[in-house]
Amino acid sequence: MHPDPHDDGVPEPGAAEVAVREAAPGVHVVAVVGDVDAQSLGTVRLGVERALEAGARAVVLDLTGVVLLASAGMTLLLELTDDLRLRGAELLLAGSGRTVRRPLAVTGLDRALALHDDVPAALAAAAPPARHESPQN
Amino acid sequence: MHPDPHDDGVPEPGAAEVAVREAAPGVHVVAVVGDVDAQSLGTVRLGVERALEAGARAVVLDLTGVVLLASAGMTLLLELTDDLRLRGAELLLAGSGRTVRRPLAVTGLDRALALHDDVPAALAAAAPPARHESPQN
Amino acid sequence: MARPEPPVTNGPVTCGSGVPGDRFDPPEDVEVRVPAGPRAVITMRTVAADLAARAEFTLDAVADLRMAVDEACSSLITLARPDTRLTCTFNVHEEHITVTASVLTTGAERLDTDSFGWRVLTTLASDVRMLSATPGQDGDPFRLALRLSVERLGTPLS
Amino acid sequence: MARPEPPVTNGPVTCGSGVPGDRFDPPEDVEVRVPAGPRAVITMRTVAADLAARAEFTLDAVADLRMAVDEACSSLITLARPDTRLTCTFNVHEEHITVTASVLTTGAERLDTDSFGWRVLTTLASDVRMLSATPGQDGDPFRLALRLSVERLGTPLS
Ligand SMILES: Nc1ncnc2c1ncn2[C@@H]1O[C@H](COP(=O)(O)OP(=O)(O)O)[C@@H](O)[C@H]1O
Ligand SMILES: Nc1ncnc2c1ncn2[C@@H]1O[C@H](COP(=O)(O)OP(=O)(O)O)[C@@H](O)[C@H]1O
Repeated sequence: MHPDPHDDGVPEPGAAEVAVREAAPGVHVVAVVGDVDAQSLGTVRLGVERALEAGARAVVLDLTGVVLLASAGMTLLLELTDDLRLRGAELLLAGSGRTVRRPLAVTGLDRALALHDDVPAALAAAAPPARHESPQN
Repeated sequence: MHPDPHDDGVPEPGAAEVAVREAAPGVHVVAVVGDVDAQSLGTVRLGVERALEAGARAVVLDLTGVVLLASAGMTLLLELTDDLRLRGAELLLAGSGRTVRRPLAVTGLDRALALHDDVPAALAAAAPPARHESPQN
Repeated sequence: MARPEPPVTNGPVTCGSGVPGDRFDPPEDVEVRVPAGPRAVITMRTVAADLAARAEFTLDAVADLRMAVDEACSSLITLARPDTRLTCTFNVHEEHITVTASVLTTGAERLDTDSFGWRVLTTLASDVRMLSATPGQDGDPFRLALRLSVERLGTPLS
Repeated sequence: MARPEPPVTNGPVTCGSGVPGDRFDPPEDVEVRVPAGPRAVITMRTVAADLAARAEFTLDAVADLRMAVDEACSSLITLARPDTRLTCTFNVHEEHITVTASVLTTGAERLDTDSFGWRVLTTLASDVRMLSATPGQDGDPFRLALRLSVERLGTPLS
């Protein structure tokens, strides 16, 4: 993995736990539990990277277990979306809780990111016939 | 109502909310939500008094909604149990949550008080054929 | 008894001035100090959210306050002198909660107000102010503070 | 990268050093000051319970600590001088949390150690100590403190 320019050297263990699983051929779910903030950027990135290394062309980032989505975390979501697009893959976000919807709504990022209500909805949106983001809201 | 010797004059509004309802003829349920501590003694007493004034001979004190049971609250439970017995009535406690079981277990008061798992169990124990406390634990 | 007594009926009767959440109408102020590290941020936002929830602010407001406190404290701790503390005071008012977070800095540091983080902070909170104190004659070091308020109903969406 | 990389498999892979609860192993200390009234007690026990939960103490321990802090703070505020603050420091250790609660008093007050409340406190917490400081030469008033510890696993039932 390339060194992460967003690790700002804060000497703190990861604030999030990430689990990666293959949901369908080429489609991986990366589930994040905890805070998506400056401390956990590396952990979340690592999870997505794992999925890509394992051959994912679509990655569903499951944010259902996110406790707090900080500005650094929102920046990460934008960057990952761009990153994956450049690499010929696709990032889909899943999560309907206030801890995720509220920061994206307040900052207006919900207009730039495709946030699906849950993992099944995101998986459906990632299926080959409909391989583009479905702007639901 | 007689003045409450246990109101220690702390100038704070009640820490608990109490609702009284008649569950069967002569059987009232007094539901307590909040903290049973020095501040809320008067409120809880008032609820039980209401039930007695309305003709209850058995009062189920529903502690399901109790957030914290402090020492002053445990003393109150003992005193109410004695009070009602002297007045020819019966006090039954209902509640299975840790916030109630734990303080009674730690102090050993669970051996002196009849704590039923829920209101139906307490009501069953209060029914005329079985009008005594059933020591379940 | 001074307390007005509710009427006796056969239906439900409630007593008490309210559930635990709504009994603390008057302003409350809480001061918290923790070593200025990442853990501090979690403690501070937890205290903030608890105070807002107990003051019956809306769920949006509680969420906004948690995030604003997180942003403010996260920024400040990056500038804190080693082995010093982050201090937050929380003032709970009828219609808003004001938080003042501060750290001791190694110099006349300021936070970058062009960052996305700053924009998020100023979107979430009203009346965000950066306050700094230079060393006094008694040798006090530099102190940098952020003051912000979140309204009872939360941030209106634009 | 310095971080050891977990193996890649097709099954679930987890990253990160843990869930939010377990990332704060080293001792943490938090100091909280609030006006010495009944509301203070709720703030203090909430902070205590949050720290214990984040340090992954057992549910019994969290409950015991909340109750012990409630008992200690409730007792102390009855002796506090008007318009002064209750101060608590919370020190989170590997196997226990130590709480020191104190108030300024109007004289050489002590808590009644024959009360049921005191017995509950000493049952819930280990190592309960009453500490008092008499006025110093600089005119500091009387201070009365309670120090107590609750173990990671909570109070064993007798
Ligand atoms: N208006 C915006 N909408 C969405 N994302 C933004 C916006 N402005 C900045 N960002 C994101 O924030 C990231 C960092 O921006 P920056 O202003 O340098 O903030 P910070 O210093 O807090 O990281 C950028 O990479 C960009 O992705
Ligand atoms: N060993 C005990 N078991 C149960 N209840 C007790 C015990 N000791 C005291 N109590 C209860 O506590 C009440 C108050 O006791 P006390 O020692 O004066 O404590 P406090 O000063 O905290 O009120 C008594 O009325 C009694 O009902």
